[in-house]
Amino acid sequence: MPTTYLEAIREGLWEEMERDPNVFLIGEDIGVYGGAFKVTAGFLEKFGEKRVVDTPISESAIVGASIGAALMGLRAVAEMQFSDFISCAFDQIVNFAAKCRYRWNAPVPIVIRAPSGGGIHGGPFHSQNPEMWFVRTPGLKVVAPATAYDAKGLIKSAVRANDPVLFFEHKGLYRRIREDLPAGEYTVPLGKAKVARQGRDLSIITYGAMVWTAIEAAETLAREGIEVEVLDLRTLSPLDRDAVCGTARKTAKVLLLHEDTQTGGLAGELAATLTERVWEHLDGPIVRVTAPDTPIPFSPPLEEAFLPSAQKVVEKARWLHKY
Amino acid sequence: MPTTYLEAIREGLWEEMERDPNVFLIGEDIGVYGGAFKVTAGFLEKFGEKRVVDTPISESAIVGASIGAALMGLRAVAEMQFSDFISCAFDQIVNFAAKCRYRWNAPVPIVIRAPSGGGIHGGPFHSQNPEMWFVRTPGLKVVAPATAYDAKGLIKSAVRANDPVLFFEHKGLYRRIREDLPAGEYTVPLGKAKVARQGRDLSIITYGAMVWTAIEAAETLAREGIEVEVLDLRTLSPLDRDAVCGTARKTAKVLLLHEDTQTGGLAGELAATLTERVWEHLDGPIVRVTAPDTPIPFSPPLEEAFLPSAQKVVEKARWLHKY
Amino acid sequence: MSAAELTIGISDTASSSPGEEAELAGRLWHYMALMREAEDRIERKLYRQGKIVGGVYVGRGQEAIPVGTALHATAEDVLFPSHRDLAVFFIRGVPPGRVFAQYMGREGGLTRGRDGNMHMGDLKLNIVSIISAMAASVPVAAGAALALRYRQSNGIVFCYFGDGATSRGDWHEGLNFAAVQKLPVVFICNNNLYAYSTPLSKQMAVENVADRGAAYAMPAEIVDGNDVLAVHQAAGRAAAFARSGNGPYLLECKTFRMTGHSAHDAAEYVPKNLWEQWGKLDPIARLQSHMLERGWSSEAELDEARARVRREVDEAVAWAEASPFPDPATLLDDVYES
Amino acid sequence: MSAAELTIGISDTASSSPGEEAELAGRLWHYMALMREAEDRIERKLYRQGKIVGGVYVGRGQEAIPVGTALHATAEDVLFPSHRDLAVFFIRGVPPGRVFAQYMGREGGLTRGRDGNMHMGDLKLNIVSIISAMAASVPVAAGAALALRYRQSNGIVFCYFGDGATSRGDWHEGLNFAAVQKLPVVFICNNNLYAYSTPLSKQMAVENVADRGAAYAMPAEIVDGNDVLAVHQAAGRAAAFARSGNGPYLLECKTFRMTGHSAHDAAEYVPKNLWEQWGKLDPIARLQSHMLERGWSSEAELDEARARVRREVDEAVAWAEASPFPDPATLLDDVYES
Ligand SMILES: Cc1ncc(C[n+]2csc(CCOP(=O)(O)OP(=O)(O)O)c2C)c(N)n1
Ligand SMILES: Cc1ncc(C[n+]2csc(CCOP(=O)(O)OP(=O)(O)O)c2C)c(N)n1
Ligand SMILES: [Mg+2]
Ligand SMILES: [Mg+2]
Repeated sequence: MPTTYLEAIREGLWEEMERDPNVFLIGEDIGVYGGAFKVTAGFLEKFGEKRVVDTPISESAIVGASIGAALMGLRAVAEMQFSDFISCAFDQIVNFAAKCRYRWNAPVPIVIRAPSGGGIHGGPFHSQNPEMWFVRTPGLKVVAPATAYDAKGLIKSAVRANDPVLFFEHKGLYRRIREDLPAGEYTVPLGKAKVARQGRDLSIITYGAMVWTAIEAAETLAREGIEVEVLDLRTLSPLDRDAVCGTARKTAKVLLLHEDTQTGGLAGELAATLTERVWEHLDGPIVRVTAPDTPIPFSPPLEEAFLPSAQKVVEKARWLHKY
Repeated sequence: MPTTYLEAIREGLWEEMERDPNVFLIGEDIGVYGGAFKVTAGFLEKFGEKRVVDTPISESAIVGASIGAALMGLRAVAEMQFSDFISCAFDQIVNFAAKCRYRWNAPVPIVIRAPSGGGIHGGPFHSQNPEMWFVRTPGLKVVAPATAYDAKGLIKSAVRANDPVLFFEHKGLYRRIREDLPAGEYTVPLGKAKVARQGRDLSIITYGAMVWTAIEAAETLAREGIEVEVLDLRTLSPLDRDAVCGTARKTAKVLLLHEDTQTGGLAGELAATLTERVWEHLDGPIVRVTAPDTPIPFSPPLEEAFLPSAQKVVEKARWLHKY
Repeated sequence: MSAAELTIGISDTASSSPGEEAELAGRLWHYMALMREAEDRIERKLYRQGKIVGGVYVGRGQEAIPVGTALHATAEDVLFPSHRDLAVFFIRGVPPGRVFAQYMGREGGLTRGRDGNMHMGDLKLNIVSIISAMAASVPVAAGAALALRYRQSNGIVFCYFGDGATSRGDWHEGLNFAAVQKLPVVFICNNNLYAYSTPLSKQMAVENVADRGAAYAMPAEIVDGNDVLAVHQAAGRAAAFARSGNGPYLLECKTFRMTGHSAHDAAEYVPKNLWEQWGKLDPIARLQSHMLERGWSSEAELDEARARVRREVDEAVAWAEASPFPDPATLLDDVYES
Repeated sequence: MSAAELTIGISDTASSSPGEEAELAGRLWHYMALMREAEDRIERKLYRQGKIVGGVYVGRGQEAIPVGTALHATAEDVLFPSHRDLAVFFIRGVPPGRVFAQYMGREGGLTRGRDGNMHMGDLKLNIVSIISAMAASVPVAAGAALALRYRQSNGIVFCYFGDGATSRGDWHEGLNFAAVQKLPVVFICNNNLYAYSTPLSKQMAVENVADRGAAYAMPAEIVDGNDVLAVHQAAGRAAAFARSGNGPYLLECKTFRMTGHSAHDAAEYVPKNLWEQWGKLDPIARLQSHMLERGWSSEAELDEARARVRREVDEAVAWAEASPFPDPATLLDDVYES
């Protein structure tokens, strides 16, 4: 029975809690209820109240307490019920957690899990992609898995990391994708991108749910003879710039894709990296397919117009290929 | 007697409060004390407690109350004592203020003034450049003046704007720069960049205190026969993409400069805009001079190494010019 | 005050005339019944039919709170309903059709499809839309009150939230600021014993939200939130206090959420006996008994009133279903002033 | 408790033997005197000489609070000193030279020049560095206490903050969480009547920070913060309470900031009579009188002790001045684990 993306995260957390008694979970409704998305269902029964801490509605306290516990040698895995509420814990994350090691050599091994992303008609407060607030903050690591395999391997690495890690789970993928996972224990290293599809004509660099959109677009384009390489970044900070430059050198044409809104999105950082490092290798402009600069709307026709689609990617890729 | 950058903001606020009885100030220590930097010194005496509201230490309440007052027809100008504390009000800004108009057609005319930037040995919590958290959030406007003239003209436009405006005052400029201001009333429109120095060989696109660094570098380079154009963005959101593309088309070589750290900084957005729009006009890679990806350190030798300098700009510009 | 301590009876109304009492009871009944019918339709029919977009949060069993309080609001007053206070919209004059359209993601909803469910407001009616983050509207409500005083309006603010919201930093900052500034706000807590799945004991160390008033030197009153007449009277005191310039007032209404947190939550974490106990305290049933007892209404009249409410809801649903989905061409509008 | 209500006398020590009393008084005196001398040197000499980098915040007049409390801390206990609690560092064993080096931006400072002034900590000594945002360390302290209990340590947490910090959301969330979880934390408030320039009356509607304990069902005690023996006794009670697993305890120490908010603040907003009143209540002078009265020390012994403290500080300053500035080549180190 193949494992869903959600199950993969669950399994990863379960294994890490079995492996290391210092790992504990903290968040709202994660115990008896098993979490809003049921990622932690069954953990309370197995690991007890000590290791599965239900909290009041206080994101800042959740992250603050995670930091305090981490400073004292534990490893906290905090859940934001939706990534949209992470802004309520913002100061703790960007000022306390992010700067401890640099300032006074105090490691803060915490993981903040946050279901993010749109496509579920959640509206402006249950669909955001907040990754760039954290990618731009030195001291934080940011992870955004696209597959069940990576979700499991990356959550395990995140738990073991000695730095604060923001772990964005795309809630649209939770139950939509599944795959067979290897039997034994494995991890996926932070900071390493992966070529999700090989190609020679054009690169799509992306992450999270958009990896699937890119693959869908690539399949359409393959029927037209355009062989697209899809690079799945997996970790957004630290960014695997070598892999980014590698695929660009290979295909010479780059389309940047993300579900996040455009201005200040990761595509900008990638474009700057590419023009700085592989300018001579590029055979056409770097182009972007992203959400437009609006809050994410609720109603299906608006949300559909808002989200990047395989169709939009195909059109832009065709244009770039011809360029 | 020329007017300082700080005095210019003061004057702008004073004039707007005289002009419009619905404008009021809110923040910590802004009344009797006149604000940590004394921007609002004398306002309490002139305008009274009703229009100059001293608050408890509660940034979220300051911004929240500003929003509430704005919804009821006032125009709040909130002061963050240092821009570093803006993260304590983050949810109110990015979720409440930014999304009201889009969601339910409710305008939120507030200005959040925030002294930002380094160079004063303030350390990691009194020197940050938080602009990109807001530039990437649709619904917010972000302003970062470089000159006394613009500081006055832009604060006045910000007060009159019917959208939430983040107004980043570079505290290193407060008393460092001064100029003669026109006698009469004037404003500077939001969303319009300005060519701070004309040149034909290479463009430096920047904002805030770095405009002065760019000009210093340009003067050095002029002595070598390299004529640099300096574009001062003034408003970071909405971005004046026409002006950005205009200078790039003119010089064909672009150096992006900001005091903010590199990854996820505005330079990325500018690079993506340029490669998308004026790719054919570029005669060399787009390069960046920025702070490195660390918290901003306290001790003078570290801070000096951290901040972009005219010297670093000159070196990179020479390289690009030769390219 | 636990469910066991609440009586099934209902408070006597204040010293108004019998005719006024009956008339008031009729209005209270109407809005509670309308809220119940509208939410039942949403949660138990339209949601199951797949006609609702996104999540559904209802105030089943808690209707006495928005109704008993908001009927005190004057046109100048500003209201910040929580996700369990649908009746506030009806009392302010929002046509039910627009609420259904909101839940269906239609152009006719208060947010024109940009947001869903209870995330809606209407500035012309002085209803401010909450955002999703619990308690975020508390400092905003304080700011609205500041503006009312600034403009020398007689208006006050009604700020609604649940027990769980009181754990958040924004709640504290907002109450503290309102208290320091002596702002005209009535803070209205629906204490329904749960925040999502989290029982009170894991949210706070105190027994009552009202115990938190002491931190702000704020008068705090506890009322049986399932007794609409009691709520109405307490809210009257609270509003009068705030309106007289004495500063804010905290009103805790003890109640129970007679449903899951949202339509997809079976609420298995709630002990069975709580459903039973609180089921007997249904605020609509209690008011009805009282009305019959006092002779303010007959069974036949109530039946007719119920039929009227159903018809109103039928028509509203039809209106909403006829409302188009928003045009994707409008996607980029209104991020900023144009 | 206003300054007028405080007496110039000092509390009797608890039922320990006269020898123990004298010894304790000597230690209390030493750390208060060392803090005073070190801060005087920083604020009134090195700062004016331009040798200090960045801002200066001192606890002049408030020394009894860190000293009276932190002397109860065992090695397992974890301390979160605020920017007015320098003595905590000395009591934990941080060499004064490292503190001066910190203020001078030198390699020898606890943050190796990465941060300044009181933003420092040392994990080996169980001192956690505050960040600048007031009250941000409050939920972090709760988390540390959670970890201590998790690890079945006997340690407790001492979490320090000022009156102004109690207005912040993080303060509320931290206290609430600690109370719900019954965590072993002593929350220690130095209520010095001002937050920067803002007097208490503009920060809170209550008279005492202790009044806020009621919101968390937390025992809250008020103590004369300028009476080091009283602080020491109250802190003993508080620590014992927390250590016995009863949950957190809120200790409010009434005091006054006998200086500007920071070295560049002349504090003209403070009414003159406050300086006078509180000047008479200097905690060091009060302890000295008591020590002389009881015969625990003579003037000559005190003079000698003062000279020792001055020498210690002289040497520490010299050590700090000899400490190099950090090497710019290290700029990029330690953002992440390497
Ligand atoms: C800051 C924040 N965190 C988490 C949530 C998710 N959430 C939505 S409602 C809710 C429970 C609210 O409880 P309460 O305030 O008691 O209101 P009730 O739903 O019981 O009326 C939670 C946790 C949220 N909306 N905001
Ligand atoms: C969140 C936040 N806002 C503003 C400041 C600026 N600031 C530094 S200390 C201070 C006053 C603190 O008052 P209090 O908590 O009473 O401590 P005290 O300085 O009186 O000991 C302020 C406003 C800050 N550090 N953090
Ligand atoms: Mg509740
Ligand atoms: Mg204080």
